[in-house]
Amino acid sequence: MGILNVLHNDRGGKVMLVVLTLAMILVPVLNLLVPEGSFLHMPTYLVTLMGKYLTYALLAVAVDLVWGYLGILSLGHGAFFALGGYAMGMYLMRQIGDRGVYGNPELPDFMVFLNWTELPWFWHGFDMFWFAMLMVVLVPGLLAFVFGYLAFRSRVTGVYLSIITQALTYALLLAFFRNEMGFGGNNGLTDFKDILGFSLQSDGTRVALFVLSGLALAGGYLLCRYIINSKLGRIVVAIRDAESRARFVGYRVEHYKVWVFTVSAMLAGVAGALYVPQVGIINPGEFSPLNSIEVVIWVAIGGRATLYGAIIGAILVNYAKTVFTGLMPDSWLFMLGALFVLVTLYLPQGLAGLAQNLKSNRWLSRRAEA
Amino acid sequence: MALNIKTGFTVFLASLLLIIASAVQADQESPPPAEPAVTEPVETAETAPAAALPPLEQAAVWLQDSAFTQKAKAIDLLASSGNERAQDWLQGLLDGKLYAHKQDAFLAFVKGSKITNALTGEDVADANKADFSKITINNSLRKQLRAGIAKLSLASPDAKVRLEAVNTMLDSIDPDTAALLQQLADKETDAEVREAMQLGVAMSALKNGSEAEQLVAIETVSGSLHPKVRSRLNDLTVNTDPKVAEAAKNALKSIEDRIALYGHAETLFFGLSLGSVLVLAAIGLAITFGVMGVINMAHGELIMLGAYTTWMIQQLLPKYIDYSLFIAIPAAFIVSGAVGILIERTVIRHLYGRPLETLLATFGISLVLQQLVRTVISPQNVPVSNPSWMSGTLDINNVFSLTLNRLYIILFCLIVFAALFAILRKTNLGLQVRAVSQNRAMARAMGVRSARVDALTFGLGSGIAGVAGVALSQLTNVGPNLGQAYIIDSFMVVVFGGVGNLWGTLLAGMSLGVINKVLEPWAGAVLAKILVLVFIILFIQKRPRGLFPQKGRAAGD
Amino acid sequence: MLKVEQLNQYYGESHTLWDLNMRVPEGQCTVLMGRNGVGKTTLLQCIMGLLKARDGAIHYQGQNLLGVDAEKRANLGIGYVPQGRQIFPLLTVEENLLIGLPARRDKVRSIPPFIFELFPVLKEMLGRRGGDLSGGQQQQLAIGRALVLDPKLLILDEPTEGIQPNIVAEIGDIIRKLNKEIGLTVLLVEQKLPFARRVGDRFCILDRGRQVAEGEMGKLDDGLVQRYLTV
Amino acid sequence: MSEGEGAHLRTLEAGKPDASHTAILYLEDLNVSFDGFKAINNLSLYIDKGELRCIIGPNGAGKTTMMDIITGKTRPNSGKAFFGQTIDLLRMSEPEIANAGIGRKFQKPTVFESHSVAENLELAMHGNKKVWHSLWAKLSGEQQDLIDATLQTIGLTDQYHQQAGALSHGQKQWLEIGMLLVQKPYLLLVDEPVAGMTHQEMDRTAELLTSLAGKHSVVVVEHDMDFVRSIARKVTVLHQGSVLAEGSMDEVQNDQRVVEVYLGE
Amino acid sequence: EETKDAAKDAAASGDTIKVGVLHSLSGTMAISETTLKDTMLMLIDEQNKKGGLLGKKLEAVVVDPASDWPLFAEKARELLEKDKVAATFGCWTSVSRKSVLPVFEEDNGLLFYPVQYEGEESSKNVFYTGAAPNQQAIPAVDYLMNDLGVKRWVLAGTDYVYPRTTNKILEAYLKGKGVDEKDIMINYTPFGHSDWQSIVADIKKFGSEGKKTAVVSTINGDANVPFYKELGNQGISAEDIPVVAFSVGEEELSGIDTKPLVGHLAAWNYFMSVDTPENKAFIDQWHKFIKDDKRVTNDPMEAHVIGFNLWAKAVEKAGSTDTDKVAEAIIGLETPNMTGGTAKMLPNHHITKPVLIGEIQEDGQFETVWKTEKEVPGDAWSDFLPSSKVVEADWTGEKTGGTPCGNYNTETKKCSGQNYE
Ligand SMILES: Nc1ncnc2c1ncn2[C@@H]1O[C@H](COP(=O)(O)OP(=O)(O)OP(=O)(O)O)[C@@H](O)[C@H]1O
Ligand SMILES: Nc1ncnc2c1ncn2[C@@H]1O[C@H](COP(=O)(O)OP(=O)(O)OP(=O)(O)O)[C@@H](O)[C@H]1O
Ligand SMILES: [Mg+2]
Ligand SMILES: [Mg+2]
Repeated sequence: MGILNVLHNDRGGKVMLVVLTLAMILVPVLNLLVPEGSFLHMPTYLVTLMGKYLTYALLAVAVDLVWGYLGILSLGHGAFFALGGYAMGMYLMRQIGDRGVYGNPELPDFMVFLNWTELPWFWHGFDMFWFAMLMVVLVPGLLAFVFGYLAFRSRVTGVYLSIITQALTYALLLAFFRNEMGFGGNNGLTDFKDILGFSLQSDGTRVALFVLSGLALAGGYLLCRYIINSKLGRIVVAIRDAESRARFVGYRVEHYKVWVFTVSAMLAGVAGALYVPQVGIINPGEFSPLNSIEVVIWVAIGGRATLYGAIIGAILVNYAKTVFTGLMPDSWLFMLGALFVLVTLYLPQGLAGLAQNLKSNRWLSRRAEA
Repeated sequence: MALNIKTGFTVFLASLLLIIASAVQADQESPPPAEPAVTEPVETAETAPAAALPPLEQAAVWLQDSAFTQKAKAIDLLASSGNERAQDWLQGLLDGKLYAHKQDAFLAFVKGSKITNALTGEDVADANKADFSKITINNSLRKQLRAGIAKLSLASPDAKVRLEAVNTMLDSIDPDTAALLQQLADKETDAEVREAMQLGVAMSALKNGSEAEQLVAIETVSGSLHPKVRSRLNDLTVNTDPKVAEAAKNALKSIEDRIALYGHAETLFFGLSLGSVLVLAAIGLAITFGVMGVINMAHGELIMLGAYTTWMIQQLLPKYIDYSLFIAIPAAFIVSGAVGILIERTVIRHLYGRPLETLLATFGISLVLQQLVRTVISPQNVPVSNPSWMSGTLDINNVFSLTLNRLYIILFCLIVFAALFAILRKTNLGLQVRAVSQNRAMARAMGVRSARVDALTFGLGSGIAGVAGVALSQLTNVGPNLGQAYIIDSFMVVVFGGVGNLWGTLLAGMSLGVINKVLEPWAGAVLAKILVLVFIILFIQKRPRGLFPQKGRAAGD
Repeated sequence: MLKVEQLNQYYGESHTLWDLNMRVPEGQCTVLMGRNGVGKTTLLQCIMGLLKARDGAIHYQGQNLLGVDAEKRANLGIGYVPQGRQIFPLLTVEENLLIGLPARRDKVRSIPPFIFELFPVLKEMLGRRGGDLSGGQQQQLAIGRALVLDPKLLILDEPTEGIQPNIVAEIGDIIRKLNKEIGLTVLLVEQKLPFARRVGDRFCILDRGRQVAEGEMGKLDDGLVQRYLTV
Repeated sequence: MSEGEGAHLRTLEAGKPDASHTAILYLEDLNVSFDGFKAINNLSLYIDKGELRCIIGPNGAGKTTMMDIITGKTRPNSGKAFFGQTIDLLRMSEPEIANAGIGRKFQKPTVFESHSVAENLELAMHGNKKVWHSLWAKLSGEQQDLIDATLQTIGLTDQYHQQAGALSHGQKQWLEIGMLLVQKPYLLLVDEPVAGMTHQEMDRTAELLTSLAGKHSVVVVEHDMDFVRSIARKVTVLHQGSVLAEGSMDEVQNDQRVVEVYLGE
Repeated sequence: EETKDAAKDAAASGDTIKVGVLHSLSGTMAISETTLKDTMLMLIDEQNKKGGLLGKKLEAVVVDPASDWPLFAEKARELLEKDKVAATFGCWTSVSRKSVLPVFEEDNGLLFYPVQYEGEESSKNVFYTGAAPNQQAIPAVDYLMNDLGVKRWVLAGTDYVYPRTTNKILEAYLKGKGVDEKDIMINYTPFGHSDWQSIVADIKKFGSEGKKTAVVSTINGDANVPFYKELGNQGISAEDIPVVAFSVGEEELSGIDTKPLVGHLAAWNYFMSVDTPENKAFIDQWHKFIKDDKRVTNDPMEAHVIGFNLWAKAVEKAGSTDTDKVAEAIIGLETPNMTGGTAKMLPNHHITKPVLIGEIQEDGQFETVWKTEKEVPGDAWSDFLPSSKVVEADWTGEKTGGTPCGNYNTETKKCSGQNYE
């Protein structure tokens, strides 16, 4: 198992991957094979919910890569996620074909009733799956590359960088809200029917999407872990801690930053692409700066610069949200807000730090006994 | 008694005037349908006998009718009655102060708890407001009322009122009124009023005069920026004698050029006022974030608390709306400042040296504060009134006027800025907080009581946020989402200006405001906003540390 | 004046100072010595309250400092010149000097002119940001800043590092002068023997977090030097 | 100290900085001013190949600023700075200059605080510093040996795995010297290497630096006269941004102006 | 499909009938939606006092989708699949409805949507109890044109689908009435736009050219307050340039200082000020339930009342809470509305509504100045858009060639895009 070598020394990662693998095996079984009325049956809505969490987790891993290791607090990663999502959404939209409400084979419904006569140029090609998938990584990647190239070359750092990433996603938010942009405005893209010919409503497709999300997360995790463990990872951390010193030993800091930033944006794009078919809608709201801030918070809650912490954080916070919005619809924000405050105060390393502390304490006490 | 004699006389006068008035109105072209006296001129004759009732009494009857057509008649009657009380009635009607007694059917002015009989002017003893119901009016009646009042006030001794009156009736002047105006103008002592009157005469000439008269009139009006002049001229450019049309076009052109010029001034003003809102919202953050380094996501909610304090003050002192802001400003400062200190002492204190974590905790706090307001007060917006001295405009001329509330806000922004600047420059606090934020350990070793400095400074920044909330409550919604709407912009402004530099914040806010307003007319509001953001992104490439960067060896890294 | 007793300090899990004792008599200059990394700076930071000691005591004028806030210690008349200068980089030279004034007990609220006499370069550069100064200028500023407090006990951590020779000599003279003339007590960390010998009355040697020798400067012989100060 | 520390360092290859006219560093008529303050004032200085040059001068004379110019941190207002005959330093970025073979130790020790001591050396080590390469790079046996040997030299073998951020001041100084060594530069700029070191450590440093000279050019800035004396061949004295005196240690020491502004009686 | 419905029936045959309430209680939309949640709780409470439905008590399942559109879909799925609710009342914005729509169709649930919207939709599983454009926008414009003599038009809206569509429809309608292109000004602003200075100045200029001008506002939510304040500040009164709004109701007004707004107009299907016994009873009930006499009622609340009553009637009629049975039973049912008429569920899943135009009063209430004589039937597919002119919705199948269909093309005779074929 060559690729798993990168998990050497990464217990959190190992545990996480084992759990993930188990889930990818158990969930399909429990959902598809266990009969409905059974106690063990897993309802499809849970499968989809978990699939959604996994895409969030992948996004969080992408953010942790740049924030935890490169020291760039990106307040705009939601933009890359959303762009990946839109690329997928456009594919799904084209798959509707003439099954839209107006029965127009060429144009999506929202274009029909706003009197568009032909498909805008940037929609072409999205009827092909491979092309759309390419765009899922290329569009966020390219944006990140251009944006990063400009910013890192000009040595924009710290809060200045954070704020312009926020400006970026905010600008995209406003742009996508505009109906003239041709992405469906505020309503975004919805009413998807099928993907690669499989109905999005069938349990099988949903389970498959869940498994795919799990695989993407595992893959993304291993990729990031590999990067971190390589010399490049050490350089990146060096840049985080002492950027100008890294320059004086001969590293082209901006190249490293652009590279990692772009990789991270692409991962976010993939996450977005998997997210859209599972939630069934993509709308400019995903570009909202507050969304991006929330992702940062997942990472912080889970534990910055641990990668697996990001996954824990993303799943935990979103699970809490799911539960609390149902259980205590009037006061769940108090719970969430308090959670954020308490974690910051009492778990400076996040939940991953808590796990590590417990472990080392146990280890210490065992040694003391010996 | 005296009252009766007086009423008798008025009855006579009123019937006379009524006949004249209806005759005049019958002449008017294309009468608006809502004015029944005109659509059915015959009715006037029928109602004339009814006018045997004194006009005020008659009007009172009609006004209490639920049909708006009847009310319209009453207004006409009042407007042409010449009764000195009629104007009060019209004004009262317009202001919604005129009530009818539910049983006894007499009219009264209700001003607060004071109720006076409209007819006699005497106080109504032991009256209860609940016994009265307001006389409702609608838009067309309001228009009619204003015209009526204008006519009545042409003879007012106050030049301002006369001017107002002329301006109000400017586009509804018929030849007879024009003649009257001409007469009045000849006697008029106030130059401005005279000019307005002559303009009115000319306007009438433009419409009804011969070609020659029209040409002269065009000359007269070509200096005026009054919008009605433009529309009248516009009418003249088509379907008239080519010479007249040509002259009208030229006059229009020169007017339009001047308007364009004022347009730029207006854009600048709009930009500055938007800028001061941005600055106000951001300036507290310039302290908590810029100087102390706390990424304070709850800043917006501190603004929100300030706005709610304003509301609260107005709820507590409903009679003193005009003074409420003067109480609200210190109150908001104290409320938000206290909450800020509380946040600092309980949470942020533990996070110094971990600036990014402050983002996480304060975000949590902002969620809690929002929901707290939803739970304790209400999820809906709450109404905050504008004091009367803040509404209205400062008219430079007919096309260029500065809205007073914006003017005050610009002024207020500058005052807040200056005060803050002075505090940070002239007191030890400013120096100490900068020392603490640069090297906490060393500052403590130098005897700086860092805990106190932190609490005070955070309190100051938060308090200023509260004060900004007072200002915002005058412009926009006061609701649980208020803070969210401003937090992103605030960070943008602080960073664009250069973190830690108050001047930068001021200049950044103002310039973003102006750029936005310059772009808006040709790009539209949405695109303008996008362009401003793109501009910020590009600008930061040029100046990676904002408008006023921290310079020097140590600023790097 | 200052007495450290059985002091223990930890960085996380690692025990840095071990049962440490040290005496700084009033009106004298005590030189603290030891190789790199033995804990000199750590000890000074404990005295200043910038690090928490786990147990032991630090008596200053009869008062145990351990319970006292760091910011109060300046008030008690302890001035500190840290290793690595630690000036406030974005404050001007003047502001760096002004910071300590409110902590003075004699209510003097302006920078005493003798500081500019000692370090004329500071006067020249009053308006410059501290961080822009050259290394040596910063060191001078750091010493000046501590003197503004009008301290009774002055703690200096390698104060001559990076300072030009003639000023080093001058600093030595100043320390002696303050020491002798106004009875200022000095605790000095210094690596350079000649300088230490010139200004110190007493010495105290640390090794791996423990105090290993203490006494009059005259008693600092080659044996001790060989054992504890060379590699 | 083991003999020939410099053995680890590259010797000059043809095609690299062209020092055929003996000088490897040319600084001509440099001027730098900060907000009107002239920190460097018409400074001209030449360093020969293989030379060990000491630079002294009062605080604020512009020594560090000069190094900032050479390494690309500060851009001069005017003047020329060439590395060898052909390499124009003023047109290059910091990493380009570093990769061309100029290494620097900072006045205030700066190391990568969250990396271990050994990793600090690995990161500083000469070699391909491209992104893609570093993604696949593995530490070769040779490189490992170099790290071990260097740790030995700087006396931090025991701290192999320790986080650099937790080192004491003096230890950081040593680590920075180590980082400079593994970088194998042609020209070493060393700003106050012995600050905070004991006398004996100073001697070690002196030995190290002299052993490097010959194959490499070394520029040392230091205020400790004992140290300067022990290594100095040629000394340059800077004052107010330009050269005040230049010559052997004896000449300089006896120069009245130098005594006045710098050495004192 | 079948199993899911079976499961739902099983749940309904338990002790209670669950009713989902899907309104944002936090985030930007909480301002409007919280009230609707309370309304639903009140209605369910009331129904339970009357003995519930089919002999069972109703149980409200309240969740908070937090103004987050994907969360709406998630919560809808939770309501349908986990809680197995018999019907759901919820959503405010179009995008939230669009987000949950596929979920309701997939799980075959029932959604009652109470807010006026842009039309162009008719789902088997959704019942639209708010106004379609022909029940709000067009009558309002008619009123302005005929009664106020308006000749120039400013169509100002927030840049999203509802205003876009409404304005498209209005533009076509106005042009059809002979209004010149240059007498129509269209302006879009972002959500939450708060600085209206330039736009109001533009409107002022546009309106000063001599012809009577009015603003038709589809400005959404929070942006209204600063808009009206700016109108007041720049001295534009309702007599000069009246503004008729479709999104400003009593609830919004209760958060505004109404003085500068007096005389401006709004078009709705219900006003709190309407004087009918039904309305009085409703207001009293509301005040009692919410324990606050100052709270207002508004149009979407009425829509929920109507929707709930229709649903309750349909359940009784069908004798079951089964989605298909209820959906079939509800068509054609009638219930009194609050303005003295009746609301009838049409085959296109919209209802009949009267259109009222009111002037804003100083107390934050509306004075009705105009009213349609009869109820107007809601039209799902606008007749003023070329693409939807030919589309027809009829869930009885009468007008759609026999098969029930929400978007039947009368030209191609095809029913396209159904997720539940
Ligand atoms: N923040 C820290 N965390 C962990 N260990 C530390 C920390 N700071 C210093 N140490 C360790 O504590 C020991 C003592 O450090 P200290 O700085 O007190 O030494 P020093 O005697 O002042 O040395 P120098 O002469 O080099 O300044 C060193 O071994 C150092 O590695
Ligand atoms: N960014 C800057 N802004 C203003 N002045 C500066 C700046 N950088 C350096 N200086 C000034 O330039 C002069 C030269 O500084 P430099 O650090 O080069 O001195 P140096 O010779 O290295 O001194 P030292 O021996 O004390 O380290 C000093 O007077 C310093 O204050
Ligand atoms: Mg030390
Ligand atoms: Mg220097």
